[in-house]
This record gives sequence, C-alpha cells and structure tokens, in this order.
Amino acid sequence: MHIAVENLTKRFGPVCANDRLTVSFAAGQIHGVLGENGAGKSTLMKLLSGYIQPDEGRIVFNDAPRRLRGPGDALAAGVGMVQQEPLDIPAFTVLENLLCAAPPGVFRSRRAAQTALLELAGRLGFPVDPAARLDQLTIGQRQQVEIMRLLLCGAQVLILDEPTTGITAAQARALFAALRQIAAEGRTVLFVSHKLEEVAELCHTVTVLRNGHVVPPGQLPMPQPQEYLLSLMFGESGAAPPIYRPLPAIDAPPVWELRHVTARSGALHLVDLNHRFAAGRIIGLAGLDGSGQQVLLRLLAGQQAPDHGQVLVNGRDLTGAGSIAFRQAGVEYLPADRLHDGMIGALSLADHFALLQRNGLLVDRRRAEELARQAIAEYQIKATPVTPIASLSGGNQQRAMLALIPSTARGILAEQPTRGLDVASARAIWSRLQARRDDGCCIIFSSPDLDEIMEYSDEVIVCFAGRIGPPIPRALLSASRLAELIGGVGFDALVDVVR
Amino acid sequence: MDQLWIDLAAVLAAASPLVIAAMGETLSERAGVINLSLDGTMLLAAMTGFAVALTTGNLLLGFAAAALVGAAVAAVLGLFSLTLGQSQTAVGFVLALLCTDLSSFLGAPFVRVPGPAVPFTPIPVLADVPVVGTLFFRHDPVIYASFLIIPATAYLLYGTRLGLIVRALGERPAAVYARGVDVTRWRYALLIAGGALVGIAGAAFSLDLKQGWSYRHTFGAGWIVLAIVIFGGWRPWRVALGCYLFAALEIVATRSQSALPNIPTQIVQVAPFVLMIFVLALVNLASSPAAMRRVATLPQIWQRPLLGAINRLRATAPAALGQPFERP
Amino acid sequence: GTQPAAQPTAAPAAEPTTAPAAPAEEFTFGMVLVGPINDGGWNQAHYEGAQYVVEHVPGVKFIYIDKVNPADRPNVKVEQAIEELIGQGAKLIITNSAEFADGTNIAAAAHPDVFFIHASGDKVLTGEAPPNVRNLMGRMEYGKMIAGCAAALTTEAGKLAYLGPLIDPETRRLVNSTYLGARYCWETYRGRPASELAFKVTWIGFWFNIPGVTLDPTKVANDFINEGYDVILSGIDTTEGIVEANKATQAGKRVFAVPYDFAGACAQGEAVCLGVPYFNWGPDYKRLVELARAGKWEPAWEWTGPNWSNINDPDTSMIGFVKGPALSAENAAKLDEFIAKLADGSLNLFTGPLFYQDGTVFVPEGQVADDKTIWYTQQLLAGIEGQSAP
Amino acid sequence: MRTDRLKLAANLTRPLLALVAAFALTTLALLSTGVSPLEAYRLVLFGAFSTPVRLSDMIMLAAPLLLCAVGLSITFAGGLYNLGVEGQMIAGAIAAMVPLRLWPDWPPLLLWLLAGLSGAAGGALWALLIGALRRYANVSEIFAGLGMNFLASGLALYMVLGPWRRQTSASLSGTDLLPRDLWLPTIDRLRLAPAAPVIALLALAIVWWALTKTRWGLEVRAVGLNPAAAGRLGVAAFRRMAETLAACGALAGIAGMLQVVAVHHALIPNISSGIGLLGLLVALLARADPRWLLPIAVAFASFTVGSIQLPLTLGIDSAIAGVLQGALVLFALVARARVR
Ligand SMILES: Nc1ncnc2c1ncn2[C@@H]1O[C@H](COP(=O)(O)OP(=O)(O)OP(=O)(O)O)[C@@H](O)[C@H]1O
Ligand SMILES: Nc1ncnc2c1ncn2[C@@H]1O[C@H](COP(=O)(O)OP(=O)(O)OP(=O)(O)O)[C@@H](O)[C@H]1O
Ligand SMILES: [Mg+2]
Ligand SMILES: [Mg+2]
Repeated sequence: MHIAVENLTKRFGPVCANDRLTVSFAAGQIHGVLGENGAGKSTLMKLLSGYIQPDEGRIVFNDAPRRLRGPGDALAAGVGMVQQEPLDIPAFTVLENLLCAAPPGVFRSRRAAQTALLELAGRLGFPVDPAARLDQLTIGQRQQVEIMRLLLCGAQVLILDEPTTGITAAQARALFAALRQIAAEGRTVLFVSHKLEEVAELCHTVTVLRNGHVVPPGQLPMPQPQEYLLSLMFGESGAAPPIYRPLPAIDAPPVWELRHVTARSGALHLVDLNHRFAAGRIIGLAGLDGSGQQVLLRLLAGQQAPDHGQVLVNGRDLTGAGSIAFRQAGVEYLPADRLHDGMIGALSLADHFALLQRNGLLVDRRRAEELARQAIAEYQIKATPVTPIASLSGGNQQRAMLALIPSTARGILAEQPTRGLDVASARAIWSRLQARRDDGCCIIFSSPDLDEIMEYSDEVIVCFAGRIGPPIPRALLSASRLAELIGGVGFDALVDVVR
Repeated sequence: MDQLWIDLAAVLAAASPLVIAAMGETLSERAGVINLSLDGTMLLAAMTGFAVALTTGNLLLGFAAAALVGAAVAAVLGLFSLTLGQSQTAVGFVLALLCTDLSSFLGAPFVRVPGPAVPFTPIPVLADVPVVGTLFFRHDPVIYASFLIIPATAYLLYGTRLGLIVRALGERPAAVYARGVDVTRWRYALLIAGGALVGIAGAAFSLDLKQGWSYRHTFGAGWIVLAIVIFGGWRPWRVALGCYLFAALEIVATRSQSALPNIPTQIVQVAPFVLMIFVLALVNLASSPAAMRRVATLPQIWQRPLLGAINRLRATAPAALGQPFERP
Repeated sequence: GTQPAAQPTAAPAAEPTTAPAAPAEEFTFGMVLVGPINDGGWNQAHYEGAQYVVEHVPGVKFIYIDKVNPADRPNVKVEQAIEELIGQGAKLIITNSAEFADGTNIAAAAHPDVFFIHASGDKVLTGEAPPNVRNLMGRMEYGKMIAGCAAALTTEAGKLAYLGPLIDPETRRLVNSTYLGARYCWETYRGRPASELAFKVTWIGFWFNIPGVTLDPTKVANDFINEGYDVILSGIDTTEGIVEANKATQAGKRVFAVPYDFAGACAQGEAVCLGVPYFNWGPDYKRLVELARAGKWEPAWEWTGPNWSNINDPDTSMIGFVKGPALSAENAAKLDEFIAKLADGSLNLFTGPLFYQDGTVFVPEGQVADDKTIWYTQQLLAGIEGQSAP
Repeated sequence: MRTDRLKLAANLTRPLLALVAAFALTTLALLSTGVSPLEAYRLVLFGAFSTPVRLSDMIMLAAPLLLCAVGLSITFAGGLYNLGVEGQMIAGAIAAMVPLRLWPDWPPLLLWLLAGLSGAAGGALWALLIGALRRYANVSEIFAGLGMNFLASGLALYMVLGPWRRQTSASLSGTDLLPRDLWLPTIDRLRLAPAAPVIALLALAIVWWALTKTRWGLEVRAVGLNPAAAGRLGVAAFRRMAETLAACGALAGIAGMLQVVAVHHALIPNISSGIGLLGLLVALLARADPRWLLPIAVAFASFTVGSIQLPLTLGIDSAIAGVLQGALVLFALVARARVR
C-alpha cells in the first residue's frame, strides 16, 4: 500500500511537532525516517497510525484521503505501528495477546490463530511459543510478537518506531531479515531511527525530519553520504565529532566499594560483585535494557539491599542501611523519570529547596526562595521560584533536579540523565555534571545511547545478562568494540583479562 | 453427617447475594474500575427492589428495578470518574454513604412491612438425590442463579474473546486502545453490568435471604464483598470460595453461643471480616520479596512446594486497577 | 424520696368516666419508643396502646418519637427525644424500654412538672427514680407459659428454640416461664419425660436487630431450623422468627413459630403461627393518662396481670394470648385446659423445687416464689441450653 | 481584565451549580415523600439554631466531627484515605474509659487529662496498625481501615457485654453511667460542655499551623503528592505516613474520649456514631483545606441535629440530612473536575 501525507500539522501547545509535512511512501519498500531527538518522527508515525489526530492537513492511503479516528481505523485500513515499547498486555500469553480485540473475522478459532501465528513465525524466522506469557519474554521477542500480530491482523504498512533500542544484536539481525521479507511480499515498511548505519543497511529511501519539517522537502533515495545526512539531521554543528579529553589521575579514596555483593531482581542474578568506584570520575554503564545496570544503580543508591556481601560508601559500611542513610552519606540518585520519581510536580523549586532544609521546626521560606533564585540564575532554568515543577519543560526539570543536588554530594547516580532532552539541553546538563566531577564527585550514569556513553565517560562498565564487567578506560575503547561487548561478543575474555 | 450437608447447603444459600455481588465487582475491577460504592448500592437496590415488588406484586419487576438502581449508581460513578476524571476512590466512597442514607430515607415507609418473597423451588427428581440434592437442588431461583453465575463469569473472563478485552482493560488499557477499542465506553459497559449484578444482589437480600426491608438491611455486605474480591485475587472461582468461607464463618459465629457460654458472641460476628483482612495480609506477607528471598535460601525440596503454594495464593491486582485512562 | 410500693399495685377497676364536659385544654402525651411503631412487636403494641387512649379519652393528643436507639438514631439520646416531646407540649411521657431508665430519670428530674411512665423498668422499686416517674409492666410470665405450652404440645422433634433478646432479669424470667410452661405440657399432655425436651436460647444482644451490633435474628432463626428445632419462640421485638419459620415451611420443612408482644403478629406467617402472647397496654395507659390529667399522680411500680376471666378482653386484660391457625383443634383444647388451671390458681409453675442452670436453688421444695424473686431472676433454669449470665 | 472577570465568574458559578445540583437531588427525594421541601429545609438548615438546647447539641456534635475532619485533613495531605477513622474513634473511647474505670476516685481534672492522653494513644495505636498493614502486608489503607473498624466495634461490644457490663444485665445500650463528677463540666440544662469545642478549635489551629508553616507539614505534603520523589529528596516517607496516621488517630481518639466524658457518659457500642465517616465527607468537601473545615463541620453538624425534628414534625426520616451532605460532596467533586 502506498501512503502519503499532505500539509500535515500537529501542535502540542506551543510546540509545532509536525509543521505542514508533505511526503509519500511507496509500497514494497523500506523507508527510513531519520531525525534528532524531538524532530517529530514519532508524532508523524502516530498520526499515520491513528493514535493521534492532525490539526491540519490530510493522510492519503492509496490515493484516497482517510480520516483516522483511532488506531482501530488505521489497522482496518491496513496500517499498523510497533511502538518503542510494544503496546501489548504483559499478563497475557502470546496467543491471548494475538486474539485480544482482533478485527472481526480474522481468526476463526484459537487453533486457527495458533496455526497462522506459527506459520508466519516460520516464514519470518522468529522463534515463538504461543503459550508463553509476554512478561517472561525480552523486549525483542515482544516486538516480534507485536509485528506478527499486526501482520496477521492485516497490516499492509508496518511502522516501527526506534525498534533497535533495547534488543540484542542477534535480534536486530533477525528483525532486519524479517523486514526485508515483509517488504519483498509487497508491504510498506517505515523504519524510524536516529542510527545512520541501520538506515544505510536496511532502507531503500530516507526521509529526514528536523524541527517538524522534512529537510530537504521530500524523500531521498538511499544510499546517501553519512556526513550529508548528519548535517541534515543536526544542522552544520551537530556533525562535529566529540573530542576526547584525557583526565588527570586523581588519588582519592573510592566513593563506593562493593565487596562480594550478590543481588537478584526478578530473573536476573548479580553474583559476587567486587568493585571500587573512584572519586573524580564519570563512569558510564553500557548494556542492553535489563542487563543489570538498574540493579547496580539501586544497590549503589541503597534502594536495594544485597542478598550477601557489603556496600561501603566513603569507607563506611552501609549495607542494608536504606536509601536515606546513603543520601546522608552523600549519595544522590537522579531517576530517569523525573516527574514520576524525581521531583514533586505540584511543588515549586522553592518548596523543593525548603524540603532540603534539615534544621528547624519551621520552614525558612525566605532562604528557600533565595536558593531557588540562585539556582535559576546559575543553571539557567526558565522558571520562577514559585512555578510548579510540573509546568517546566523536560530540560528545565532536569536542570532543576541537578540544581537540587547538595554541594556535599560525593557520588551521583544518574539514570539516563539526558533522556528526552534536545542536544543543547543535553550539552548543558553534561557540562554541569562534568563540573561536579571536577569538584571530586564520582558520577555513574546509565544510558541506552552508546554515543553519549562514548562521549562523556571516563570509564565504561559493560553489563551483559546480569554480569557486570570491569571499568574500561574510555581511551581503550572504540564505538564498534563497545557495541560488540554489549552484545556479549568478547565479554568473557574481557572479564577474564581483568581477573 | 446429614447435619453437615444441611449446614453446607445453608452456607451455599447464605452466600448467594455475596456471590452475585462479588461477580459483579470482579467484572468491573477486571476492567480496571473499582466500584467502592458497593455497600450503598446494595442497600439502595435492596430497598428499591423490595418496594417495587411490594407495590406491584411482581418479583421480577423488583429484581429489574434493583438491577436498574445498581446500574444507575455505577453509571454515576463512571460519569464522575471515567469521564470527569475524579478519583474512583473518592467518588465511590461518597456514593456509598449517599446511597446508604438515600435508602434509609426513601425506604422508611417500607421498614418491616411484610412483603413478597422468592418462592422455594426444588428441582424435581434432582432434589431427591442424596447429598447432591440437598446441597444444590433444594433452593430457590436466586440461589440457583448464584451457582450459575460463577462458571458464567469464569467462562466470560477466560473462555471468550470478550473476556480477553475485559482483562486487557484492567491490565493495559493503552494496548486495548491501540487495538481500536474505545476504552472508556467499554469500561462504562462493564462497570454498569457489574453494578446491575450488585443491584440484583441487593434484591436477593430483601426479596429472598433476609426478606423485607429495614434500616441498613444488608449491614456491611458491600464492604465485605470488596474485601472478598481482593482476597479471591480477582479470579471468579476463588472469589466465590471466599464468599462461601465468609458465610460459613458467620454460621460458626451464630452457633458459638452455646459452645462458648462465657463469651458475648455478638463480637464473633465481626470476626469474618477481620479474618479476611488478616488472611489477605498473611498471603501478601508470604509473597513479599523479603519472604521470597527467605524461601530462596531453603533447601531445594522445600522451595518448590512452598513457591508453588505462595504463587497459588498470591493475588495480583489488575495492573491498571483504579488508574484513569487518557487517550493520547 | 417517696417509698416505692413493694407490692404491685393491682389495676383498679376503670373509674367511671362521667363524660367530662369538654376539657378546658387539650392534654398532650408523648411516647419515646425504642423501635419503629410498625415492627409487628413490642413497639407496635405500645403504639396501639396509645391509639387506644386517643380513641377512648376525649381531648387528648398523642405525639411520639420512635426508633430511639444507637443504630437508628446514632446521635439522639433519650433525654433529647424527651426534650423534643416536652417542647411540643407533652405533659406525660411514656418511655418503653428498659434501656431508657437512666435517660428517663434524668429528664424527669429536669422536668418535675411532667409525668413519666417508664414501661418495663424498676427504678421506682429500687428507689432511684424521681417522684414524677411511675413504672409499668405486664405479667407476661403467664403469656409465656401459655406460649411454651403451645410449643410443647405441637413439637414433633421435641426441640424448642427461643430467639432471645439481651440478657437481663426480665428476659431470663420470660425464658424461664416459657420453659416451665413447655415442660409442664410436655410431661402432662405429651406424657414424655422432661429430659427428652430440648430447649435452647440464643441471645441476639438487643431487643431487635441492630446491624453489626447484634447477631442477625434472621440468621439465628435459620440456624435453629437447620439444627432441627421445629418451634421457634420469639423473645425479641420483631418478627424474624415467624418469617423464617414460614419460609422454611414453604420450603418443605415443618417449623412452627410463636411470635411475641403484639396481637397481630401472626399475620407474618399464619400457616406456622401457634399463637402469640401479647401486651395490651391500652387500658393501663388510659387509666394513667386520666390520673395524670386529674393531677392524682403518685410514684408506683405496677406489674399488671391478665384478666383471668377473659384474657383477651381488650378493655381489661393487660396480657393476652391469641391462638394461631397452626395450632390443631385438639391441642387448642388442651391449651384451654392449661389456661384454665392457671386462671383458677390450681397450677402455679413457680412452685419449688426449681433449680438454676448451675444447680443452685431458685425456689426451694414446697415453696412458691414471690414477686420479687421472680422479678429478679438470676439465671436460666436447669434444663435450658444457653447463656444465663451475660 | 475581561478574562479575569470571566475566570472569577467561572470559579463562582461552578460551586454554585454544585450547590444547586445537590439541593435538586435532595428536593427530589423530599418530594417523593409528599412533604413540603421548604418546610423540611427550614428544619434541616436552621433547626439546630432554633433553641439553645439544640444549638448546644449541634456544638457537641460539631466538636468531635471537627476533630475527626482535622485529623483526616492531615492524612489527606499525606495522600491516605483513612477510612479507619471510625475505628480509631472507638479505640480512643475504649482507651479513655480505662483510667475512668480504674481510678474513679482520683481528682476529675487529672482523670480527664489521663483519659484524653489514653484516648489519643489508643486512637494513634489503632491508626498505626493500619500503617503497618499497608507497609508490611501490602493491604491498602482503605481495606485495612475497614477491617480495623470492624475489629474496634467488636472490641467495644466485648467491653460493653463482657468486662464492663452493667451489674444485672448485658445490654447493648452501654456500660453503667460514669459517676456524675467525672462528666465533663456541662452548662446547666444545655448539655453543652464548653471544653469540647475549645479542644476541637485548638486542634484545628495547631494542625493548620503544622501543615502550612512547619517543615514537617511540607514534608507530609511532599509525601502525599509523590512518596517516591519525596524519599529521593531525603524525606523519610514511611515515617511521615505513619506520623500522619498516628496524628489523625490521636485526634479521632480524643473525639472518642469526648463522646465518653462529655456526651454519652458511658461506653456504648456505637460510640463513634458515624461521626468519623461524616468527618471524611467534611474533609473531602473542604479539600483538606483547614480554613474550610470549621464552617463545613458546623454546617454538617447542624444539618444532622436539625434533621432530628423531621420525623417529629413532618413524619419523614431524618436520613435526608445524610443525603444532602453526600450530594454536596459528590457534586463539589465534579465542580472541581471542571475548574481544573
Ligand atoms: N503528547 C505530547 N505532549 C506535548 N508535547 C509533545 C507530545 N508528544 C510530543 N511532543 C513534543 O513534540 C516534539 C516532537 O516529539 P516526537 O516525539 O515526535 O519527537 P521524536 O522525533 O520522536 O524524538 P525522539 O527521537 O526523542 O523519539 C517534541 O518537542 C516533544 O516534546
Ligand atoms: N521488581 C522486579 N520484579 C520482577 N522482575 C524484575 C524486577 N525488576 C527487574 N526485573 C527484571 O530483571 C531484569 C533486569 O531489569 P533492570 O531494569 O534492573 O535492568 P537494567 O539493565 O537496569 O535495565 P535498563 O536498561 O532499563 O536500565 C529485567 O528482565 C526485568 O524484567
Ligand atoms: Mg520518538
Ligand atoms: Mg531497566
């Protein structure tokens, strides 16, 4: 099926996520959609698949304009979208998930559905157990299930939004093979990514979005020179490669020390961890989603007590003391979901500073507002001291969260510190974190973005299937080597070498 | 031995309104909506059902009116929480109190007035089968209905495509929306259907089990049903088992007066509810991560049966229970 | 500081009312009832008694507040209800529950110009009541004996169940009377030994069902039936006993019931009703209203019995017994014989030896219990299953 | 300018519409009984002010009601639905009885103080059990609270029918009356114990100050809004949660104590009389804003007291006051939904 959009516009309040887009995608091909964070890729895909409705413009399927009132309409018209995190029902089995609210007449019986599923899985090369519960599967497997569900429900156009974040290299290869097969059968595939290599490997055409516009107007045939695409995505400055700056060695005692720590979380076992995390370093945790980074961060933040072993902070044994004790010892934890876990949306920045006051019966409101004003100036937060945090933009929320870190902090644990931020905000955040590092903090962060890890880490720790690798100095690592390690290639050797 | 069967049959009968209401609540909670107004709804429906049956002389009309009342209260809850986005807990609680007082006020003329009752209807032939006949076939239609509604609910939830949608609504409404289903409309439908069952359960009190109407006639039954649904882990058969356990405990409480001559047995009647909460707490404690970690340190031969038992007992709430759904 | 009459004042013959020449002003009397006026039991009997006064005494007005109890009106106390009635002009207040003793006395002390009748109380007897309070109660012991006899005559299983309210001297003496009547007729007319008669009491904890506070009488009655008791005698204000017996009978069992308090109570289940012992408050209330109006009030503790020449005479007999449709003609004849024996004094069931449950003596061999002993019954009698002391 | 005026108009019309809707529903119920709604409203709305005695009855109801509502405004700020407030009141009443029965000969002033302390402790303990059930056994505070309510009324029944029963009978009408000199001093013929409203107002002032001015209050609000984030910012979230429950329980316990020494002068099974649940309605309507608690508590108490005359004068049930109260809260919830 051939799909196109004309003058499509979608605004979110002041943000114009898609600004009079006009572009079309031909059948039987794989179309890449590129763009930096916030360029409007996901918005366009959601419009195409009926999740949201455009403010202006129209969507055309096979030359007929369509009004999509919901994802059901889109699927009925033959368009299905695989979300970044598959929108399935974790408590269901694969088969139940397939049957749930399937369009009428698609599956005549459970048995028919199972047969069709197994047949398709065989054709696409996806291994699948129809009776397995989805919450027991990896993200990659769930994505495969979701693709098959959409195809079986009659999708002629398959949209995938950043499908390769969070799946293994092997799964990515299987996915690409399947997508080629799907396109070869005459269907249309829209492949959203900001990874140039993947687009180059897979796609027949590419569409680059920037600030809600298609640049240059219309599709480009692949291949295209990489530098050209980068300049389209980021403008001229964005393509500049990061400069690696060697660090002076600091002889400070470790902020954290793990001794023979064993911990578990769900199916994941972390066994016999022995690590020292030195002050004055930025340590990046690399690994696929669910490889153990989060457990490690929770252990270091005191949110989870180890089953065995000891956790020391600044030389003091704080095993099982709870996150408040860790915090008092100078450990600061910055969660990825800022509004959900990080700050209190209904309270203002001044209220947050008041919360940090530790002495006195009464709130010293004047002092809190003073501190808030200082933070606003210093961190360039676009807000007043009394604006509720919830009404700040994501980047400003992140800056506010950083501003709230007391100067006494010795260790900062940051989960995806630039999640959802644009490049400029991300740079600003990182310069702050680097300043903290230079003051002698140890900063440990996790990120799904390998570029970010390569760019900002002094040392990198690779997590693979619950195993935590040794810290590798950034200088010894190349991007391709890191990618291999994350996928498990050479991981054993790495661990053994260090032992 | 005969006494045992008679007592068991009495338990099955006594639990019938609880079972009907609990299945209704299970349906709406499975779809992600807590109907906390249950206690008030049951009272208002019991009163209305009785009043209508009395004035029209028609039992069926009484039950229909009660179902209508239950559905209407559920619809109000839906309007305020699903459409207007208020907390289900707050609205449900206020409705519970409001309906209770409404039932007292409007029901005043009907207090302790003799009225119609569901007739005893043993099932020919089957009623005379020993034991089974006593247990299952010597009752009235309301009680038969309570027997049938359990497998019906279980089948609906686990055996039909509709059931897949219902369960998905409570687990992940966004996924249901992604499949082209109108989440809010379906939640309304299940909430209202569940409310109608709750209404019928109210009438089962006033027209059958505790004939007539009096102030706070169904004392606390609604709150008990809410607790039983949690206790039953939102699974129809287990929920029903909870209802029967509760009814059995109540009979024990009544009987205990002769057995415990020195204890004021009025206090025993609060026991079933307290026991329910207590057992729920124990089950939750047993399946807590700390307890699981403790279990993991035991020898293998112990681990397996223990984990099996805990998993069977564990009651996992629908993931999206009580949470509002907003279209993207 | 008035000395109470230790001996019950016999009800004087109705004074001849020489058609008073249109009383100067309307006389308002009020009543505070513990339950609803239409409960088909104790409260309805009082309400009808008041209606009797309105019908038979010209120029009186009746006002009332019913359901004065912690379940129905959680924030209303007796004193408060009495205040309201006095505020509306009531000159005589009747309170109808033993529970109201303290409240009645408090209100009476605060309003010495208003007359009070505390029905079923004994604070005049104990000397704790202010002088404007009288106590009034009927000798329901006789009604209960007749009820027990009717039950014993009819039971097939030999198992009688008594749906008890709360435990106090009054309820104990009524249970005991029922048992004595039942035992006598079981032995005399059925020719069976007392040991073969099962008699069980379950107390619900109050005069009627308060959800969550008392046992639920519906459930208790059901439980009696499931345990095989085939006559349910009610001691509570409401009619759950007969309702459940009727339901069970429709479900193919044979269960009989003896309701209580109110002459019309059989209406809740004609087919299973063996009869009802009832109070007829009208004549006594009429007498006392007239007394109060005439200003001839003095404190008294009264315990009025039936008019033995016709216990069902609506104008003279405080205690009556209406036979129910379920009582067979043969048993009805035996019951009449029993009543006649009570009436002519040839049978006094409070004759010793009578023993309490724990074996202590209630009435020694060869003696007859006096009123005070009966009024302050300490325990249930031996042979009764159930709690004796609270 | 214009938009400001529009906003103001909107902010006024919505509560007004809620008021109208609540009265419409209540009027409908009244009409169905055939009485004149106007007459009924006259009694319900103003009946409590018609005589000094009724006014004092209203104050004696408003005092425990305000105490409960004030307590609940703390738990609401902490993000908890403390349906267990009824049980906490009962537990407080029972605990308050203990010193009164143990040492009836001690000086009354000391005994009242002891009763207040032990009532507060009893209520707080009862509330903490809810916190423990929620924290350690993952039972939501709503059901834990309901369970504890049942347990408390069972305990009250046990005390009334068991150890503290009247000499000759076991009646659910309550224990023997306390000796006269242990009744909280009462204005003659009015049943008004001035200490009760004074205690309630004092509690209101203290709680308002604690919630808005102190660091503790800020932390409680932070925990109520987002426990995870508050914990990350160094607030001991569970501790604050437990403290709010204990504070609410203590205030409810004092309300229970007042019911014993100032209203019933005995322990009765239904000592809480639904005041706790009514307090929840008050707190919901006031949106836990301390400034609104007093007027709403007084209004609700006067509805309840005023409605007592309905059965007397109009022959209809007094539960209409509850209908009006419930409807007001229900429609107020909706009015808010629109404002947001
Ligand atoms: N539901 C929403 N509400 C408000 N703003 C939104 C919403 N969805 C997207 N936006 C904004 O619209 C812009 C485009 O977002 P979109 O998610 O389409 O970007 P993207 O290209 O998919 O970025 P990424 O690579 O980070 O996924 C962003 O500025 C984003 O903040
Ligand atoms: N509380 C839990 N209960 C059950 N399973 C869990 C729990 N927490 C984590 N898991 C499982 O353990 C695995 C590791 O999860 P975790 O999120 O800790 O890893 P991660 O590598 O830090 O992920 P991310 O890349 O998202 O930071 C996952 O498969 C997850 O499903
Ligand atoms: Mg995106
Ligand atoms: Mg993770």
